[in-house]
Amino acid sequence: MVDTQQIQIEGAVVRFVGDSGDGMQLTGTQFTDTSAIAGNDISTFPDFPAEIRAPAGTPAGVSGFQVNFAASAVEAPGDQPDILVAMNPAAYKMNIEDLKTGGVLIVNSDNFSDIDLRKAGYETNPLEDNPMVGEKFQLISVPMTALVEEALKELDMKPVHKRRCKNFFALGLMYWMFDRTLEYTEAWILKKFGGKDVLEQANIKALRAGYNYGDTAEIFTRRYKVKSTPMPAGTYRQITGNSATAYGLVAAGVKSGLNVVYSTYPITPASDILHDLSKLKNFGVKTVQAEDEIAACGVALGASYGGSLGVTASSGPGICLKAEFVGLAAMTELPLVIVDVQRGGPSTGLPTKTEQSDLMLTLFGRNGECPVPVIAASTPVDCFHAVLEAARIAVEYMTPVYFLSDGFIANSSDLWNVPAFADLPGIKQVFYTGEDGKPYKPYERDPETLARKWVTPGTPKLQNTLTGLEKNEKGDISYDGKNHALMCGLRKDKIAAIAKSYGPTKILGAQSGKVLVLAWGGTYGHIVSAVKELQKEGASISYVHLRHINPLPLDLEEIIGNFDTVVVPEINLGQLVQVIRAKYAIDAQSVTQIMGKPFKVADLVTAFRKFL
Amino acid sequence: MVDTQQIQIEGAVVRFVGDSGDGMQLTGTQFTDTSAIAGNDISTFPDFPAEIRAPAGTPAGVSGFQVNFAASAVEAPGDQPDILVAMNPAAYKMNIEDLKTGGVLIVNSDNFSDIDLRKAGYETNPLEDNPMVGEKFQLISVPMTALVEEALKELDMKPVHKRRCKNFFALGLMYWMFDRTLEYTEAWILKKFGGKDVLEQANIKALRAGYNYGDTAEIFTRRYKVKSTPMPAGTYRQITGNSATAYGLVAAGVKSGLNVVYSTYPITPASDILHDLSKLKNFGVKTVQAEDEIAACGVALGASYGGSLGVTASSGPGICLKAEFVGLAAMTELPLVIVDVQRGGPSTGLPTKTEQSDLMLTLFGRNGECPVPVIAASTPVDCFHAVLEAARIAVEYMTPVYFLSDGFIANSSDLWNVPAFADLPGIKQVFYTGEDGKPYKPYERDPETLARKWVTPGTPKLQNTLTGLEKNEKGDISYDGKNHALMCGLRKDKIAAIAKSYGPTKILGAQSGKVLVLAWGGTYGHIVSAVKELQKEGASISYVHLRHINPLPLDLEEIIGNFDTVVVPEINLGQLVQVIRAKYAIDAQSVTQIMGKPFKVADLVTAFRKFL
Amino acid sequence: MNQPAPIKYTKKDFTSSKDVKWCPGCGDYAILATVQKTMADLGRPKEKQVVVSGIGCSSRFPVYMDTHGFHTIHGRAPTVATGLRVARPDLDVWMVTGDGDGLSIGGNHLMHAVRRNVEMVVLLFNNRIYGLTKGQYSPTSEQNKVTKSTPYGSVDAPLNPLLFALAAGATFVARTWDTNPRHMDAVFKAARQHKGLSLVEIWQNCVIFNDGAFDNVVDREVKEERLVELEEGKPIVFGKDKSKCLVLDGLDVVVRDTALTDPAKILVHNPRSQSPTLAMALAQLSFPDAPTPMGILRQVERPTYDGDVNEQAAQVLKDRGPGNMDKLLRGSASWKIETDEVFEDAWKPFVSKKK
Amino acid sequence: MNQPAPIKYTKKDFTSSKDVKWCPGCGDYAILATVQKTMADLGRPKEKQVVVSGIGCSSRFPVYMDTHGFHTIHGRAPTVATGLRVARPDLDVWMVTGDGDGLSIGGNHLMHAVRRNVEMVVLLFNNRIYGLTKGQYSPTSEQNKVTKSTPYGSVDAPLNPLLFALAAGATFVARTWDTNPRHMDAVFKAARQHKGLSLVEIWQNCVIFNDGAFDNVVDREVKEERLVELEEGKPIVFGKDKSKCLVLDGLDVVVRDTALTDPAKILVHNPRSQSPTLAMALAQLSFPDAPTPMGILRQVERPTYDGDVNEQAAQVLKDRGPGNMDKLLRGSASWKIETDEVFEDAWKPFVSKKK
Ligand SMILES: Cc1ncc(C[n+]2csc(CCOP(=O)(O)OP(=O)(O)O)c2C)c(N)n1
Ligand SMILES: Cc1ncc(C[n+]2csc(CCOP(=O)(O)OP(=O)(O)O)c2C)c(N)n1
Ligand code: SF4
Ligand code: SF4
Ligand SMILES: [Mg+2]
Ligand SMILES: [Mg+2]
Repeated sequence: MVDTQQIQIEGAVVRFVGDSGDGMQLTGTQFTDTSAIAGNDISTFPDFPAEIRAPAGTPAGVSGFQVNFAASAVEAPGDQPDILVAMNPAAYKMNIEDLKTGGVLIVNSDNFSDIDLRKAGYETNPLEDNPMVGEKFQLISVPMTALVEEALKELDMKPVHKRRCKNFFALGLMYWMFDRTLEYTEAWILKKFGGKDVLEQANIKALRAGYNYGDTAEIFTRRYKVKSTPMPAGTYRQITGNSATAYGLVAAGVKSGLNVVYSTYPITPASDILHDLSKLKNFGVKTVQAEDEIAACGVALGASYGGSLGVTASSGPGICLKAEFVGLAAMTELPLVIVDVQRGGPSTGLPTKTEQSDLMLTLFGRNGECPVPVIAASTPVDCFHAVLEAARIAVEYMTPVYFLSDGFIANSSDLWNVPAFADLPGIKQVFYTGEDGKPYKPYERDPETLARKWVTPGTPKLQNTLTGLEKNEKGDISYDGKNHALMCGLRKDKIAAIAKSYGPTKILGAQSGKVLVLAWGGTYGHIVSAVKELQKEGASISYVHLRHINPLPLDLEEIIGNFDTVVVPEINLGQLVQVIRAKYAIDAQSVTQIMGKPFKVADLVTAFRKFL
Repeated sequence: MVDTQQIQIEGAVVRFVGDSGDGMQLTGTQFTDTSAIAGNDISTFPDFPAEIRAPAGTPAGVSGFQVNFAASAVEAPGDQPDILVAMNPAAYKMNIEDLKTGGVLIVNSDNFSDIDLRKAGYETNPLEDNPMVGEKFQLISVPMTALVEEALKELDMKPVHKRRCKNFFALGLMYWMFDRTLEYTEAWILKKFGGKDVLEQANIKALRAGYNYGDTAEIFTRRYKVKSTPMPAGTYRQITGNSATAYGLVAAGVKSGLNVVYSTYPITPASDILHDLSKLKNFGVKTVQAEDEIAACGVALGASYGGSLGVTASSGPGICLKAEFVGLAAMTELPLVIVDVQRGGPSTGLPTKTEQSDLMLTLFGRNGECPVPVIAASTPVDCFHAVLEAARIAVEYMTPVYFLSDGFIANSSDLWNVPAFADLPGIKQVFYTGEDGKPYKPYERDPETLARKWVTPGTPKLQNTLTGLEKNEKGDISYDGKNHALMCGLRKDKIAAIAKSYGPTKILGAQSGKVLVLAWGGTYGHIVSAVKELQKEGASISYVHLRHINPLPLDLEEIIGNFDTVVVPEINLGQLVQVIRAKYAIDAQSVTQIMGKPFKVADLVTAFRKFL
Repeated sequence: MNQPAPIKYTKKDFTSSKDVKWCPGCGDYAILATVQKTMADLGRPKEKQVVVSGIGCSSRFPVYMDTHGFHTIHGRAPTVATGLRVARPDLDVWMVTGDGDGLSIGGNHLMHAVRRNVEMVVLLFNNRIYGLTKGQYSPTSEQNKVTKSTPYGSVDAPLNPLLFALAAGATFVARTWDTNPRHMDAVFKAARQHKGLSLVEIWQNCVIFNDGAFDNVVDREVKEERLVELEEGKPIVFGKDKSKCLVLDGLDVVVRDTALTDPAKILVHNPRSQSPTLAMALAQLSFPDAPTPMGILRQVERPTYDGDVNEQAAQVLKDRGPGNMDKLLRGSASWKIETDEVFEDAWKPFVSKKK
Repeated sequence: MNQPAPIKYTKKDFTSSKDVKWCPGCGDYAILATVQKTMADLGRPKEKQVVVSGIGCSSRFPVYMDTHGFHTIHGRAPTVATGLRVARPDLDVWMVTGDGDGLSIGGNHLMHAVRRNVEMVVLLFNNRIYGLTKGQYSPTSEQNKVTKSTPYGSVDAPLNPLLFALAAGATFVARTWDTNPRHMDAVFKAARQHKGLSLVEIWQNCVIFNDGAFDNVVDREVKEERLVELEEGKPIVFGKDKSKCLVLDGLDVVVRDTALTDPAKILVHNPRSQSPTLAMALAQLSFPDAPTPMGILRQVERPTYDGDVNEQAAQVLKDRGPGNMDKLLRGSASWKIETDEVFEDAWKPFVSKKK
């Protein structure tokens, strides 16, 4: 009998990989939920192909889900898995290089037949005669298909359907390995099938079979225990960035007292926000699936004109199409939130991969002098708060606002200590109806915010026509040069004035020193991990993560002045760095990677070290 | 009898202003042609309302044409007119402030009736009891309508048609004033009407009546003579920027041996390029008026795919719409020229006014990392050469290229010493047909230019499918991260490599010193005048005018390093200045004006002086 | 829904203070005057009238109306109007567009608005030319037209706006012309009272760039013979003394001598038939083969998109009750932690993930 | 133009080396195989076959063909195809699009390509769903459809792609379905041989997001009664033993018992009639009221845009002779200066205005 050691560890990174049809996303999500409920902090990274179902068994069809869970704060899904669960040779091929030295590889050995190998492009079985096995990693081969068939032999199901349960077997095995209960997943299965399907039993049986296999098979030399994380009291859940964005928009509607009209055209990776919101019609949300992105933006703007909070969303190619309408929104000074869930570009690019390469597009991609605020979310949970902030600015300053998310945080999840709704910041909103009896001037401005008044159609006596042509304070079309200069200046000043409403910029680390890392968007988790690692080493490095990219915080200039070097890491070829260089005329340094995935913490550490 | 003095002057600025229906554009053009043929250098500035025909007699309907002509080099149409010819009170009202102190105002006094005054918003006649008359300017009132009616009394025409000839009367009067012959305009009238219309006689009679009125009316105390300009031998003509752009494109087609497919959707101020090109089908040019700007770009790209030189054009709002297609062109590395004749923005903005505010849009207005060359023309004539350069880069580097013009240079004209076609630079173009017998890789690159090979459909054996998805060198779709990084880098390097093909940057003035003025686009004429003025005073100021904005010239960094301050004047709120600051991390200074019109030379002189 | 009693207005109540800037003689003036009269007669609250337009000479329309208005961007007015109706089903939306704005750049949006039957009146000013950009041919220009952009004649075949709308499932389709205020007014009123999208093509003369484009049909001298005013339930007859009529020949609508035709065979106009085939056949008629039909070609009922969107939202609200934000945020898979411990190293720039 | 003798090809000659990445069981496979066969049979030079597509599952099509191809951007394939035909009338252009790509975002471009009659074969893969974006409803989805984006059912009425094309002036309109390679092949061949734009709607099953969408008509069990294959010049009969037929009732096409119907009254299919009304009436037929017509609804001749553009260019060239660049640059109003003096202060950064 093999002795199974139980080892106490701080945390681990597990990656499930298999064919698109193998249910890896589901498996990963269940494993994550259970870990979170067991009291770990978590961060996940799903990664799937652009095709709906690429040919089964081929490298193009590999789908993966990685989770990092630990007894201390987890900021990123982890660079390299400690444990890799590979359901077929193609999945093995595409992921084995990432496995940490000394890690564990678990494979479904039943899927390594000649035909499977050939689909993955192997002539021979890479698990056999592989010097890495044992040296670089430990291999555990499990004939999962056969074991599942055996476990389900009593059930009246087609063999092909039985075999589909093998992901639950793998999940059960991992639960055993990390000493988890099956409770949560079993409850989930029961809820999903409601006793109506033989699949309910099959999945539960497969799950238990996997767990029991771990207990009895005597091939596992180690078992792990991750302590529960010390956490502040509260209600916890997991949430993806896209769901957080959806909920943030719902919250913005309720906080501002406005209906939300969410109008969009499907596109990866933004569509899930629509899917979420379309269910929430009892929260004052209306959703419109328009004929294209231009229409989607027009519908949202029409709704804002009517006194709702118009929101539109897309990803790169679709964001291009909205530019002209965003210009009209800026010119007519109506609130509008434009969500850009960034993906790999240019053009159609890498639709399911992440990138931060639409920053310049959102800052500058319109004709004329047309400044528009740009807000970026930093983590899945932050999508909620950042989009609420975007809506606040849109409504309080009467302006379109870009909200930037990205494919990574959109699909990843982290743990959320759910705030009480009442504790969230409010959004001030007033419709003007002429109550002060003064002659109405559509472009008269609030002296503080420089926002114009919001008058909706239906308001008696205040009839006026909005137009994208230049006009004067009274709303009359004007081709006068001086008026144009005045209006361009006022529109610019209004956007600049938004910065006065921010709180002070937070700095992680010392207030001055050698290196300031300045970043934005979904790279937060990886960067914060890297910076902390260097800080632990005693390096003179501090970190500012920007939520507001336009306008930049007023105190940023001073902060920057306190450091020798500003380093700007981004998943692109250097965009924010250009903005910083242009704004402060400093020689800010760029650190970039553009591979359709998040940074690796280790790479960042190496990159930052060069400036220290 | 009044003594008429003939005064020899260096040059003059004349502005004709009247109602949109008064034919001021025609009058100005004729006057310009005659001045040019008489041997003067010229520069013009037409300025007309956005409405087709705003209500007659109102300020909104005023149309103007200004010409600067002189015995020495003329670079800009002049800040202020020496002579203002105003056909009605509205025209007077909108222009009188511009008249130079000591200038001459000539009005059609028959158009200053009560009703005319009221249309212009006057209660009383501003010419009467006006202290400025005599003090600030000299007023010459001419009852033009009555005089024209009298001159045409023998002709069998409706009175309303007779009155329409009054612009020719005004023109004749100005010919007298500047001692010009009527020859050119008479020939033009004869050619235009070909003897077929009573209008031919009427216009000639009105023209002569105006001339003779000057001779006999005894109210003119001065007459001017502008010497002819010493000019190099050659064939001369006047040309507007839009026509020069059209001809430059035709030239590009012939030089490269490609058909030009010009596909566009009408928009002010770009439409005239289409109007010109649609006549030139015997030059291998095909024109397509598409259903919108997206389609226009798609048609052009489809034509480029087929082996033609695809060209599309628009102005701001329409340029926004092309972004997604430009991304596809960049990704598939096909040649394409996108002409942007900039106008006042944002949104619909000021459609008939000039502005330089699309620079950031063309540099950055696409999703993903998608660098595209940007070329800007500096003068009407330069449109010809610059668009030819844009086409060269598009074809030789297999890339979309933005060509920037603006409303000012598009409609203005200058004098052109027409080059011999054979002397113009060539465009190298080769289609690859597999002649070297090597295995074909669609994204294999020329080691020098990094351009891929151009294979057109119809080429046997080299079948391949282009796509906007990321792909590898072989053209296969690839979601591999390393490949993506490689391809993004190669596309970036290819664009950067274009700078190696430029000649050295020219500097007006010393190679080093206090101030370097760095500018781009249609501001050239005004800036060069201002810089020369300061240089004459002995100021340490030099000037570089950029044709290539992306990539910037390689020697620019060194040049900039030789000056204390870089000053960037633009008709926007500061765009190139941001690019320069970001690129060189220097505190470049911005000088801007955004009033829908060109700079005034005097304002520039004042602005530059602050940095000296 | 019951309309409240009409309010007493005059045309002037709908006239804005802005100077009208169309060319003298432009057909747009008569349309403007008629719409102002129509609105006054209908007596619906003026603050609830909203005119949404794109870009073009015609699209300047809302600027001249003393109603709420939105002069948007080229071709996109149907989208803004749709958003407005989704947000505000209490407003009367009028959309103004041109043959370029509505059928060239904006064709797709118009088609989808028609398909969705979004409640609004669409006034399509068809002058068969691009006016504002100074005279290029449009999608309704006749083939071989010489314009600024087609010096050798255009080569595209024109689009039939009514057939286009009918194929997209239009519930109200009509045609009228700028020199007949009485006819325009009647059509506009019927269009406004229709529940759904009412598409009205208005033949509009551009005096500057396409003068007399419709004279061969609407000119006083010829119109009796060349156009026919459709009236519901009436036999379709026209010409001097109604001497001509329309009859069916298979699926073709053809012209016959009234005197020589069995009265029972004369086509009776029925805009309310469920099938759009008759309307489609009529929409294809034109000079010189047949008279141009004017009036309402089709008028049927079908649910509206804006109505259904709002009804569905109301239904969900009724079924599930008003949403509870705290419940939503917690979701279906949350758990509580009671002890209160804090990470040492918890640092977030904006909000704390864990307080 | 005479086509040269066909070249001998097999299906394999049109099969690219790329792995096909559609879901197992997707209807796209059968369409791909058929198009490859059709091209092989037609024997036109393979390097002259160009497949242009937009974005969608269907639009991956050109990647799998061993022809030239351009997988462009969403909805815009008709524009690229038009440009290609204008530039290269020697190429055979095939355009592949989906119900979302072609009728949602791309509806306007498709309409204008149809109106212009640009010579190409348009294969519209209609699966009544957005496949690639994982299952949202499309403009051809039936009303009340529950999808990812419409959990309470969609509210828009679907568009009829054939009616849409006919109203835009289509010269060739047909429908076929993915499980009948023989029918597809015949329709594709006719489409390719037509001079002008041939629009072919293909009912295509999306096994993942809309499985069985067309089963109520095309399923082996029911299709005899629920679809009718149109044949030129033949009476339109269907059902078991051809027991049912279509007849005209006024302008409506209705179903009758063949046995009880005067054979002379049975509608004879004529896709070549000048008027599109019959085709429009047929295009409106659908289950459950009538059988769904399959095959060629309309096939008529009309000049093509690309043909005319090129012909006009050729004509101008013939009339005016090849353009002379020097003459063009000099223009009609130039003058010569013979003396050669130079400004002292002439400075231009790029080219000298005066040498
Ligand atoms: C995006 C965009 N493209 C082009 C234009 C230029 N443009 C303005 S109006 C117009 C066409 C006008 O034609 P139509 O809609 O028929 O209106 P009309 O002026 O004839 O009433 C065009 C092309 C624009 N303003 N915006
Ligand atoms: C500009 C743009 N908008 C949206 C998308 C996302 N998108 C890709 S395919 C598609 C719809 C696909 O539906 P359909 O055309 O019916 O093709 P199918 O996948 O069903 O074959 C969408 C919305 C995109 N790629 N580009
Ligand atoms: S150009 Fe034509 S349509 Fe426009 S205002 Fe003038 S007459 Fe009317
Ligand atoms: S999602 Fe549907 S349409 Fe797309 S490949 Fe799969 S089955 Fe075919
Ligand atoms: Mg028009
Ligand atoms: Mg589809």
